Amino acid sequence: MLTIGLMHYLVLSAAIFCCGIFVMITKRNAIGILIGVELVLNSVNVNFIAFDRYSQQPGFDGQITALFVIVLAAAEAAVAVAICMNLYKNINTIDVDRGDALHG
Amino acid sequence: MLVRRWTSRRFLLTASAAVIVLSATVAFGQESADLKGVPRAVQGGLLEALLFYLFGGTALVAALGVCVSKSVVRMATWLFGTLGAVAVLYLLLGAFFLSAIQLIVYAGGTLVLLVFGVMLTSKSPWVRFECSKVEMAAGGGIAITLFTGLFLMLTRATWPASAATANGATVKDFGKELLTTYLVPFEVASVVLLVVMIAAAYLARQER
Amino acid sequence: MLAAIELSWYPSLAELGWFAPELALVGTIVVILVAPLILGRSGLRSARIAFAGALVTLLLSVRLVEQVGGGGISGLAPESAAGMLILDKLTILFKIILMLFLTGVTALWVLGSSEKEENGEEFFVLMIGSALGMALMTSTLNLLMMAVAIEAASLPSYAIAGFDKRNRKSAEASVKYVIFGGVSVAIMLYGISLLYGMYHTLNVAIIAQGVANDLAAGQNTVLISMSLFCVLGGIAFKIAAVPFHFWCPDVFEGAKIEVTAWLSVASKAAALVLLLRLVDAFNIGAMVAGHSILTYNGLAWGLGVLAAISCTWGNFAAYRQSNVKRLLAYSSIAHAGYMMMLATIFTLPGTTTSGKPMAALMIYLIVYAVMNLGVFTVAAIVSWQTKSEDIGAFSGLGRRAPWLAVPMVCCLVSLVGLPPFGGFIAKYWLLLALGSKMAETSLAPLSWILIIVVVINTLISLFFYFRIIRTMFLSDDQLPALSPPFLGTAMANLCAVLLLLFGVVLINEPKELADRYTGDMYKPTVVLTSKDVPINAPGDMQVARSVDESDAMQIPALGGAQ
Amino acid sequence: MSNYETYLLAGVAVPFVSFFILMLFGPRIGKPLSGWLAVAAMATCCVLGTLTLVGWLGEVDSGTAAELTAAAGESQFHWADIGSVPIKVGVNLDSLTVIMFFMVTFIATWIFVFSIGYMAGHSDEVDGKSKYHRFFCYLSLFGFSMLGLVISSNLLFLFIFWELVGLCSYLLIGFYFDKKFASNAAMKAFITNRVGDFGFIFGLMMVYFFLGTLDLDGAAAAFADQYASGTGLFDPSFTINVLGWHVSGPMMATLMGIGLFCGAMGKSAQFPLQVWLPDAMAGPTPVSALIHAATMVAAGVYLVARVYRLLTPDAQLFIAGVGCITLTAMALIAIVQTDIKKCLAYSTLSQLGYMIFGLGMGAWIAALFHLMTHAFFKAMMFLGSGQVIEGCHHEQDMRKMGGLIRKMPVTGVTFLIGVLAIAGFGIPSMNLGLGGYFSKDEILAVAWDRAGIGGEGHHSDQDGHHAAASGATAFDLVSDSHEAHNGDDRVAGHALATDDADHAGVLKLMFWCALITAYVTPFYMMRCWWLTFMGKPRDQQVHDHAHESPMMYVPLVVLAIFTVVSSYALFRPLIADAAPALTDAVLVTAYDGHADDANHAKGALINLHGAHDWLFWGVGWSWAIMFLVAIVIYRNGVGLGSKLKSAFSPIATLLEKKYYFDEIYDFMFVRGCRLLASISAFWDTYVVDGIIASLTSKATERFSAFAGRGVDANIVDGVFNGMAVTAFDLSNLFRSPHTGRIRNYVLFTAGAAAVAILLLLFFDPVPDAQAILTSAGG
Repeated sequence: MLTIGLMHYLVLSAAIFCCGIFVMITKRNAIGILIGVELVLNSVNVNFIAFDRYSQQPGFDGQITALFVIVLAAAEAAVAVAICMNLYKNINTIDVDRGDALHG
Repeated sequence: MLVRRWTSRRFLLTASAAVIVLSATVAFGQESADLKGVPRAVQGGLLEALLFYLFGGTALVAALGVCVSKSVVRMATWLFGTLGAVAVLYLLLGAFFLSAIQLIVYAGGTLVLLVFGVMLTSKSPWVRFECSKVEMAAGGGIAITLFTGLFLMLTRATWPASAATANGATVKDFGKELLTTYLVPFEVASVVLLVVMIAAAYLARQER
Repeated sequence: MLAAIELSWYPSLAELGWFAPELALVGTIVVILVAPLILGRSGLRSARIAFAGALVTLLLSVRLVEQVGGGGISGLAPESAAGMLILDKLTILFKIILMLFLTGVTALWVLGSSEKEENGEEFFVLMIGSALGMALMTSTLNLLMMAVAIEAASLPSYAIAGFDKRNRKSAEASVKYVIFGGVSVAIMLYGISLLYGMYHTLNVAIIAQGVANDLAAGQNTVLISMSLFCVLGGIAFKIAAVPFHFWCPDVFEGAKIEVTAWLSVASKAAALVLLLRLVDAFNIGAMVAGHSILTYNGLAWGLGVLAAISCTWGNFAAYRQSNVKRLLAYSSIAHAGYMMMLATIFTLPGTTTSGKPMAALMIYLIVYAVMNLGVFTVAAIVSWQTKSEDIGAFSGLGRRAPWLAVPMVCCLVSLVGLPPFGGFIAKYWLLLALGSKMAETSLAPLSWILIIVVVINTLISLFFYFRIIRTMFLSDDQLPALSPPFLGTAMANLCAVLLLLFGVVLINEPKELADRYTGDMYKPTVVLTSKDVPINAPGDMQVARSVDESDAMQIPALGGAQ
Repeated sequence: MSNYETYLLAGVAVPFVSFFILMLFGPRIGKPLSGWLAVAAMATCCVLGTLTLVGWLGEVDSGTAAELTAAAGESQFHWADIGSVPIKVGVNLDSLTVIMFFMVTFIATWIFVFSIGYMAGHSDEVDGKSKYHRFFCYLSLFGFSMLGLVISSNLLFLFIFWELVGLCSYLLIGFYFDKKFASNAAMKAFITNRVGDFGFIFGLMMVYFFLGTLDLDGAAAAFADQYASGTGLFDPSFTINVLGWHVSGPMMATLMGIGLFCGAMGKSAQFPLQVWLPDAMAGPTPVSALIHAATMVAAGVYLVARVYRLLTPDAQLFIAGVGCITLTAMALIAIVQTDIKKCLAYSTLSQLGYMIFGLGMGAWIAALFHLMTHAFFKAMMFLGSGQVIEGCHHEQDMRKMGGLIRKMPVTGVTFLIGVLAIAGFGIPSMNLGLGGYFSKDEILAVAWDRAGIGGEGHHSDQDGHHAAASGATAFDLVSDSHEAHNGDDRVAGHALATDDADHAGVLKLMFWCALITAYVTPFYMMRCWWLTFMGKPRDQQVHDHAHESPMMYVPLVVLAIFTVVSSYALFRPLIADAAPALTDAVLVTAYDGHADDANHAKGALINLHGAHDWLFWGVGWSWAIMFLVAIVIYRNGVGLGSKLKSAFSPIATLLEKKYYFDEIYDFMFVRGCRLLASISAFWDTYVVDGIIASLTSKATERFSAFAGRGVDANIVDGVFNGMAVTAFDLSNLFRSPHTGRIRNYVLFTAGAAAVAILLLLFFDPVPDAQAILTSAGG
């Protein structure tokens, strides 16, 4: 337990992943769902960096990938926030449950 | 509820302090200037375990805090806690550059963006939409099932290497990799950012 | 300064030239952005620039055909083995189809939106941005690049789904799209991280060998399956395959009809090609590691079951739709399911056996693009002129606009898959490709099931497609006659004629095209340099044959570029 | 390309042109003119068909016909390649094609003429708009497709035209689609035919995969070749895994034949897919005459005749069995029908059963001969019934008719000719008779021979080729002929053929059924005629208004004349001419198919009507006996008949309810579907809604309201509606997760991931992969 190994990080990241999923399912605020997505992406990054750290091979592909994930997350957040604002302008709320005109 | 009592403001203060302390530890303990590995003082010892549990726990608690928060502002604050704690974990893992990027881009950029979004999209930032108990239960069930599954899967698996290696990378290394091996994704990401900027600007601007 | 950075590698001009189509797309984006600064804003001009850009890209792609030798090229990375960006005939063909479709959608935009829409610049920047992402999706074997390309295709798509800012449905559609997309991509990235953890590389070719070895040794099977499921999730989101399809009907209904047309074909097509390329790479990896392709039997069953559920789901759910766009959304889920079935059949690249899945997929895509363009053109014109997207708006169309109704019938019949239209031929090749594995003992039950599913689904789909035909010809709400624009009528009729030609006279042409272009897909070098790996592929003669000397030389056989 | 091919191709093209013109300019051409356009097109075809027929007769006489057939096979247009299989387009030029072509064009022309008269008196308005041109537009399309079907030399094209005639049938049955029963009948026909086509598609795929060609002749050659060389399907080691069921090669060949026959079962309305044909009478009467009596329903028989060389003895036995059930069961139902069209419909079913039965029994020539004669007289009778219904102001109930002969003499007499023909009227031991006397009785003769009832069959002495036929087994027959061809008994041990001795009981039973039905047929036909035309008028109002119009009776007279002509000249010789090539297959048990068999089959016929055999007495006079019985019972209307009916009420009820077939299907499919629907409703209410809708009560309300509406508005009545409701319910099931709430979508997707990981953990895929590896490696 006291020697920190790969597994510690993986389990931590799995826990954060599941928290993210839970947030995405239960939050009615669109921004809240985005926060859930960020949590999941964060857990992905923890995975990448931990794997990178505990690999025997040269190179740091994991870290680079994590860098790209951060960039993509930022880009996605930008679009998503703009879209949420657009929704707010249209239905005057950010509650995603109110946006169910399209169904069936 | 522990999490409730541990308000976000107090948490935020503690976390910031911890980050500063840890950064100082790392900075003082380091052997070489190029930051190519985790300092010996930290590596593999009790200190690493301590720091992992401290900050890993913080990240997890903050993630749970996101889960149980009712208001979106609180959620964002808790998320900041996770991001910060994870940044510290990056330090432990020897990813110094990433740690900085995490704080600058993620915590500094993305999170602020989200908070802006909150501010711009509600009449009051403290407005709450609560979902029903059944839905909570369904979400919790799925999350717990998923976690159990992942836990079993990850612990039963055999991983190629479990010993840590000094795999740290300098900013210089990053630059070199980004412009050679990862040139294409790098360039594509820049185009994506341009396009996304236009998309966001279009969607967010007032119609004339 | 450059010297100080010690660049050990820099892409050569020739290498950049191989990717001229992508660069042309980026250039088009820049021109669209810069033009209004000089000439003032004009949506129509942007449309023209986009049209020209698509044509230039098309020409550049066609020009490349001669340069690509057997096996294709991997470029723009120091190690050509990495498969970071691939140029082979498959990607060229895909780009050609994509660009042709882009011109069609641009024409549709000009027809419907150029009058009232003043934001043409943004629209086409986003459209071409997503086209760029789709083009990149089909030409990579690197998981990171794959994720970046998927995002590059998705992010602009999210925005154009909500392009009509004053429309509530449009806003809602884009929110659903972006959230669902975010979730799917996050899950996919988690899967990628696990794969990276196991094999410490993002190169699918190496991962595939490792996976094959591990599976054969019975190691980490759950982990591998789960991470593949996650990666598949990201692709399935783009394909809109069950259970990652939920966004599709809502987004299609809410988005503008041009956007719907674009998403229904282009993004699905790109993801399908990517899926087949990945499956193919996994197959080669197993073969080189010395295992039977049947190592991935579980994967085949998983994909097959998802595909079967997708097409059944799509067809049944379409049964009761009254919104045309929504109906077509479910129909597109069903068609994606049919095409996804092809991924269950592993064949080796380079072997020119008939009924090769990739060729079947390309035939299907060509035909599918044409029929969807036709249907959407008619649906768009009807909905613009009647201000209604309900099927009721089609009532009596046979009288009100016969030159729209007749091509609509052709396209719908083709969508069902009945002769004498292209859809029949496409489905025929699909069945043939599925049937080609009937002799393979372990895959025979799967191919039987899939064939039966296809046939039954074709029968089910008959009803809801014919519902539209019935409305057009057998009911009449005495609505006034339409005055369809000439360009639109011409486009719809062109599609119908093309379909008829594909089904009657040019029956072999798509097949030949597909065969010619899919015959030599890029094979990762890692695979082919490891000649020391003993080949003891059990049972399957094809496996042994395709790794002999003649196929070994895969990497840059360049024509003009050297 | 010989002239004949040109004629035939032109004959196919003309109706298509007419269809196209009517489709585009129909409304402008107007009411009577568009009908005449269609008639002109069809008449042109008929002229072309006649030219071909006359020329072809000359060729047959001069012995050059076979060369022309071969030349037509050579000159096929190479259209495309599917896989490695070339798809060729060509005309299947042989006697069968020529005669079918003539028959279809001739009957169609006169029915088109009749249609003009018919439509003159009928509303052509649907939803307040004239659909007159559309009727002839569909008819022209039908002409095109039916002729295309007849001349196709390739199974793929045959299938395409097959689907087209099905489409026309659907459109025409549902011509008055604003009437619920018509559109329901159309859907029923459509669905039932799809069931058959499902089998047909599988048959086609098997032909494609196992024989490597879709060409009719090529497939037959490949089949014979595989049998001769013991390869392919007849490779002793051949086995294929169909969903865990290991099928041997000959079994597969049988399945292939049965698959192809399934298509015929749908189109020719054979048991158990017969349910659609009586309902199809909801369409206009000319449509019933043309499509559902003379031509389209015969397409199934034609298909079986064309693929005869691909059948195995087992498949033949299956076909005979299906035919036998149909012919017996449907004839019995016809006894209790009171609707004149329904009565004819059931008699059509029964006669189609005879044809199928004949083919299965090996009476190839006789079956097709019966197809031809039947086409003429049944078309005529349907037109007659149309005349009656039209004259009586849409009264179809025979109980209200009676005594119409005085008002409609021409109709009555021509109808009587039809009745005589179908009943097999003739004077035994004289070459004098009508229609069925020659064709149907020949089928019986062959069946009698096959069943071995006559002891050592007379023809077996005459025919060396089938020396062992009646006493010995078909298996011997197969190996005999095989040895004769190859001198190699390698496959003799093959458990391939049906052993006639094993099935002697079945064969005998089938013969007796057919024989008894030969007695039933005259009875119900005479009942039908007598009730309609003779006796006292039972409904004065109907009687007063009865009249006939020349436009409608001219076709009747022409068809009546041809009924007589077809019984003697033209048809049988030509079919017999086509037979040797089309039945010359090692596996086929064709009694009268082979060239040297033609004589013995004729001999059997002569035997039947000429020799002092008990069969001669048994069948020859059946028409007279049963006519008498019918007249005695029905001479004063339905009075005695209904007394008899109440005496045998259980049986009568059974028959009136058509053996409860609709009810059984209703139970099996509709209830089965309902079960599925309730499961899906259960899922909807408790599982999906439990998760989603309990949280969002609005959604629950919406869905339950929706489901309720869907079910209530479509109260089950009949198979189709049940299916529709089921499809709707299933549709709701699949739609229900699409709640419109993005969080629910995420929930489902994440749930799928959770389920996936649980499945993977509990059902480790490794052992599976390992097993496959070892099995594939070993």
